[in-house]
Amino acid sequence: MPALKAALVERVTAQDWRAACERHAQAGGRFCGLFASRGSQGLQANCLFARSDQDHVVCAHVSSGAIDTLVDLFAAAGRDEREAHDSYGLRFAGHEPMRPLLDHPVEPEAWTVAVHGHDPYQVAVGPIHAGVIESGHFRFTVVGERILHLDLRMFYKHRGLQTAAEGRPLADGLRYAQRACAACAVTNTVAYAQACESALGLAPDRNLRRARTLLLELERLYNHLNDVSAICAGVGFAPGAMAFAAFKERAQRLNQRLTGHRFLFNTVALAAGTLHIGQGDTRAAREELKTLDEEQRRLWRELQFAGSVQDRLGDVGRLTREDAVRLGAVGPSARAAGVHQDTRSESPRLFYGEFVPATPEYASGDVAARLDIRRVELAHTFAILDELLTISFMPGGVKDLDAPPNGLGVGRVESPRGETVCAVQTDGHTTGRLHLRTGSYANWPAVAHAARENLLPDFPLINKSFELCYACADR
Amino acid sequence: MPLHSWLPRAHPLAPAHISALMSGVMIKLALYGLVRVLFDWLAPPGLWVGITLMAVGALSCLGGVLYALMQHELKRLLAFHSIENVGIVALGLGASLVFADIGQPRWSAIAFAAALLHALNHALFKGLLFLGAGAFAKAVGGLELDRLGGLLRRMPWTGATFALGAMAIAGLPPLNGFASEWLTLQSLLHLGLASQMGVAFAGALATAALAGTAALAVYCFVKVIGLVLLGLPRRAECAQAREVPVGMRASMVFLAASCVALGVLPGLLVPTLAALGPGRVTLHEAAGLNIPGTGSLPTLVLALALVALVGALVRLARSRRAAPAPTWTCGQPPAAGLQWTSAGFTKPLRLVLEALLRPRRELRVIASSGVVEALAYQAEVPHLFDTLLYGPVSRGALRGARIARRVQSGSLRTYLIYLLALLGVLLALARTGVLG
Amino acid sequence: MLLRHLQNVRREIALPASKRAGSLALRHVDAGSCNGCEHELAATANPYYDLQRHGLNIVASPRHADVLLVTGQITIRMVDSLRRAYEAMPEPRLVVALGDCATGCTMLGDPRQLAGPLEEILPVDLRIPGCPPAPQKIAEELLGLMRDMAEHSTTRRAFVEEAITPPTRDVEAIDTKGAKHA
Amino acid sequence: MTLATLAAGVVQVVGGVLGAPAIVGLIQHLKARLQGRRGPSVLQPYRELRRLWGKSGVTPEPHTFIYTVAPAVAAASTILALLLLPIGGHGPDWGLGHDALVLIGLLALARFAITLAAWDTTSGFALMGGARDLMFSVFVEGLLLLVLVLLALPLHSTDLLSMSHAATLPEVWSRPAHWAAAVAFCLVIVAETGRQPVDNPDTHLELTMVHEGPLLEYAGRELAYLQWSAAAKHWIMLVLACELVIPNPVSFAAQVAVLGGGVLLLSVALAVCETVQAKMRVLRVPLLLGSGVALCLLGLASWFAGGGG
Repeated sequence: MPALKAALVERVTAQDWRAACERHAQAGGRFCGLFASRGSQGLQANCLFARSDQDHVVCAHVSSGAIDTLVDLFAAAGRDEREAHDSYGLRFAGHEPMRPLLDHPVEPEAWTVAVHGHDPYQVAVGPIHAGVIESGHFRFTVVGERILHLDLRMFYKHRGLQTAAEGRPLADGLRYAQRACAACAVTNTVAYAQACESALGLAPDRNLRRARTLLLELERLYNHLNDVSAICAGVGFAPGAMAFAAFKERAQRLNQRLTGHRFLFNTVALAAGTLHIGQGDTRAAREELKTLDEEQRRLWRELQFAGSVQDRLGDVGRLTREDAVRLGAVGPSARAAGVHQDTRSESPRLFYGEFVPATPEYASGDVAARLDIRRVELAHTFAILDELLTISFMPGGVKDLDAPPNGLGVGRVESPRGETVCAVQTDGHTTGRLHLRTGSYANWPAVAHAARENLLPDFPLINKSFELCYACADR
Repeated sequence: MPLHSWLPRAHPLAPAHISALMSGVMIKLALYGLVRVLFDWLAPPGLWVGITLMAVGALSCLGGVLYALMQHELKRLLAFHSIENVGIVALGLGASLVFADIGQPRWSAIAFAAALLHALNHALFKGLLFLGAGAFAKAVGGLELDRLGGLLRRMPWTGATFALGAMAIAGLPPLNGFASEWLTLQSLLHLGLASQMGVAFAGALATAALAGTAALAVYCFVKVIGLVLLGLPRRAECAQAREVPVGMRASMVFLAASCVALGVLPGLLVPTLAALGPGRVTLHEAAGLNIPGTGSLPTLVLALALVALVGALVRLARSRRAAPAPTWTCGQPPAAGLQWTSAGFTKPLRLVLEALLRPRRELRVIASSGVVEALAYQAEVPHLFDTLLYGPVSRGALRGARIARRVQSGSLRTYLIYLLALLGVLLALARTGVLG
Repeated sequence: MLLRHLQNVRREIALPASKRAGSLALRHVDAGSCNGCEHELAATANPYYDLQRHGLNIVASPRHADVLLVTGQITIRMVDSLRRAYEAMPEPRLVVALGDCATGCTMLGDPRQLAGPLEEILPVDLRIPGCPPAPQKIAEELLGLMRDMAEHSTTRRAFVEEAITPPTRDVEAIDTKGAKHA
Repeated sequence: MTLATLAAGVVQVVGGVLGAPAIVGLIQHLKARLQGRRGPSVLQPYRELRRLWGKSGVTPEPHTFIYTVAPAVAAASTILALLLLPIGGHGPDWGLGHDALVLIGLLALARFAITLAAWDTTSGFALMGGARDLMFSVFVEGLLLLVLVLLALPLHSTDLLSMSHAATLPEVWSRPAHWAAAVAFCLVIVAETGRQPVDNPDTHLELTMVHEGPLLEYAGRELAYLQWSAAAKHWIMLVLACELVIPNPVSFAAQVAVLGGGVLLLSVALAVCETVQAKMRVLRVPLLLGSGVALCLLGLASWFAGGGG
């Protein structure tokens, strides 16, 4: 577990931007997002790198409106650059063609990858899907059943939460972060709170760290149960889907009892804790979690021995380790591909102790591995929750970190879908720029990649094995 | 079947009415020769001839329709269907020979009548389809399936008769294709009930093959009607297509009417045809087909009942309709790029039969600087007989010695072996049939 | 084993039989929600609520639907799709606003990205408040709607009303409207 | 016309036209129970049909008369197919005969109409489902014909009445050929009725649909026709199974009782089968049906091995 340090900001000129980023990558920095912001001196490009000891931010002022692209260094930067281009007008030299991300031109040529040839045509799904699914558009280029390429068009649900938060008091930002996504509400608010606290030079005390960890794991619990249910539904195995949907319901009812909200809304505050759970409640919760754990373990065996289910999972939607790293995939999907990374093991602001990232039995990167990783992670989550709930929860607070406020804070939190990175530029006690890159946002390109060369009827299953949110990617 | 290679190539080159003649008459001439040789000169030719004829027939009807399904050009597609239909006729003739040999003259006559009826039907609906294709070619220029569309609205007469012909060739009730395929299927099925094991197996396999062929033909003509007549026009010429002159329309309407008439009243013709057969058996004359050992096919009642019911149900359903709205595309504005292609519609089958059809495909990524610029896709379904038989032979003639190495390396060999094995099995079956 | 577990679940929950089941087909459109309403709507299908037992079904096409369930704040990128979904439905058709965002109680976000509350875009027949509304609440309200439709067939937007043309507004107008609400 | 024939006619019409939706309702209800839910009532499909009957149609663009006629054609050919079915070994001659191949031809006509309508509206999902349905049909029809060969063996007839009569013969169950036909026919039932593992009737995902796909563009009464046709197909397949495959007693009343019990039992079996199995990969389905073909050929061989010829 690294020591608690505020993010290190390195300011460079636009000419040195690319070289500086390259240097960070060579020094072992993991690219975790890029965003544009508008400061007093005009446009600014910011690139985030996570290193084992400290977060680094490379900032460059862009006077000419254009800056060197990073997309050939980090493929994961592609989406970030497109967003920066669309929302801030920042141009990236060398990023050709720059396909729009926020803007939705009608002509498919403008935003899809052209596929030359006689037979291919496009199948469009969404933004309105059949069933209860969020809004997003998939444009498959296919020949019959085989997917040649998948273009995603997102941001249908773009509510402009980031820009709306600008200029408001820092504490207000929590509402925007929470509203980005209900299923990741805790992750997003904790990441935001951490970013603000980091920018202000504050650190949470033990009580606050415990409370936030508890909330995060409760969130992971119901999300993972939901994901398993979704995968079962994806292969048409209704008993599994229903059983795990019932587990999810129980987990959400537990949330309601412990915190007063099924989605744990309004449980995270800035530089303060609000969670208060007495001894009796923790004991009851432990009991409930224990029975839940026993029952779900039993059902996992059933799933593993259901041949018709297992038959659907192997070798579908494969994401190789190289592709996962290249595309910047994070979270369970990356770990299922053999990427040994979990932000919980580098979270000094939380209460994870010596956490070791989960590994699936076979890191094959297919749907089977993504299902299996959830089994392993559910076991971890149950264990962590059990440990945390042995003592009661009192409201916590913050203490000063011996670092001066530097106006830019970064918070990194592992959501059920992967690492969520929040960067906040403070402007006194108001938000100057809020950048929220959620685990879903980082993983969508991996979904598109994993879908290639698979069959169309398997796509819903592949999509569900990632089970990403659209809301937190669109914000 | 193996000797058909010229046909699909010749058809697209010939003008439409010649094509119609080609399939209507020329192919029939060959069949006439075959009938003459087998039934008159060589009679009785022996069991193995019948079985071999059935094997060849089954192979060509399945192969013909399978390759027809993979075609992108209308006339080429129709030409492959000629191969299919000749295969069906051959199945009937083969069955007739076998029945004659195992001492069932009645079924022999029925199978013979089935074959002749199908040959006649084929001349009618294939002629109709080729004339329709000619009309489309005249109206819009090319017959590339993926570049047509929406022609039913622009050319209602041609479109409707073409659709009718397609239904007939697909063997759907109550049209003539169904009547003759029903007869053929019944004969094969009863061959499957024969008391000699070899014959029964041949009959059962041929039945399954013909049933599969019929389903494939439905598949194929759903595709053809859909691509040519329905949906949105895929290019400007289709949107401005004009109906062809009355003379052309009249001949199509006449052929379509014949298809309906023969579908509704096949019973008037079948006894005559049966009497021509080897057994000189007389059958009971009626509108429908009433053959002992079957549940009978009362074509007239069936057709009338269908028309009446459809009419009544359409009337009943004619409720108030909501305002016109585009086809639901998940909330997207409808776009022409989303229309399906021929290859796309048949892809499920192509994937299932990948091992058999050996499609070639290739996907290239064009990318620089980390952003994917475009992809290039190329695929084709090679014609196995061309690539495996004629290709090597013609190449062999040119390059002599190198062919030996070619055949020995790669997958060509396995497929030749498969074909040989299949032939061997069929021969063995025929032999056991002879012995049994 | 799995089936036995499910039988236990069923016995434990012991849902009563539906007193007056009917038939209502629902179509859901997410016009910009935070995913919470979707989770809760999906939860109505789990064994604890089992909305299906009353004859309430979520269907795959707006062509099959009676009710358009809209969630979320209406974003400018979704407003056209939302209208298309409504136009694709056969009559009679109802619109239900699900959750505080859709009912217009919450307007959180950049007004330039939002198209205004649902009732300015489509005629709303029922509002289900909550952030997000609990599955129990969703189930009760929809059941009430189905019974109302069955009892007073006059309150249905009747056939006779010709196809409803939704109010057409250009994006600029929506922007200024949205700004007012924020 | 005997009393039995008259009664058979009544069952044909009442059971087929009115009773068929109850089969779907029963399967739905049982599935929900098995999944730990209470589930909708058995009568739910009727409520849905009534609701659809009261709704308006829609006018998709583009469309031609084919879109309008297709549901009627599908429903009409399904009705005619109902009238061919033997009930308890009897069936009035509606002038349609009782031929097995005619029945298959009528079902093919229904399939043709529905899939053609998919092209008419150019709905991609309808086409996707249609293409898969047609692909399956190639294998299903081949298999079904082989099953018919096996079932026609004892009495040498494809007349459904005599095939039904063959099932009353005492030695029916002692023939491996009949067993093979029975198992293969189960595969046909699952494929034709669009049940798991071939198709998931509960799916809401357009990309995975087979039989539901072509229905997506329909509304109101036309949709009611199509949903009824799908339900009637269950009736047709299950009645065929009871009449031709399950060994039957000789007397008419007992046969009708077997029919009723058989349809119920097979519905339960379908529900259980659908619950405990996940859906298959689309391209695996032909393999499943292919195994049925192999089984049929074995059955045929056994017929000769047993000296049945």
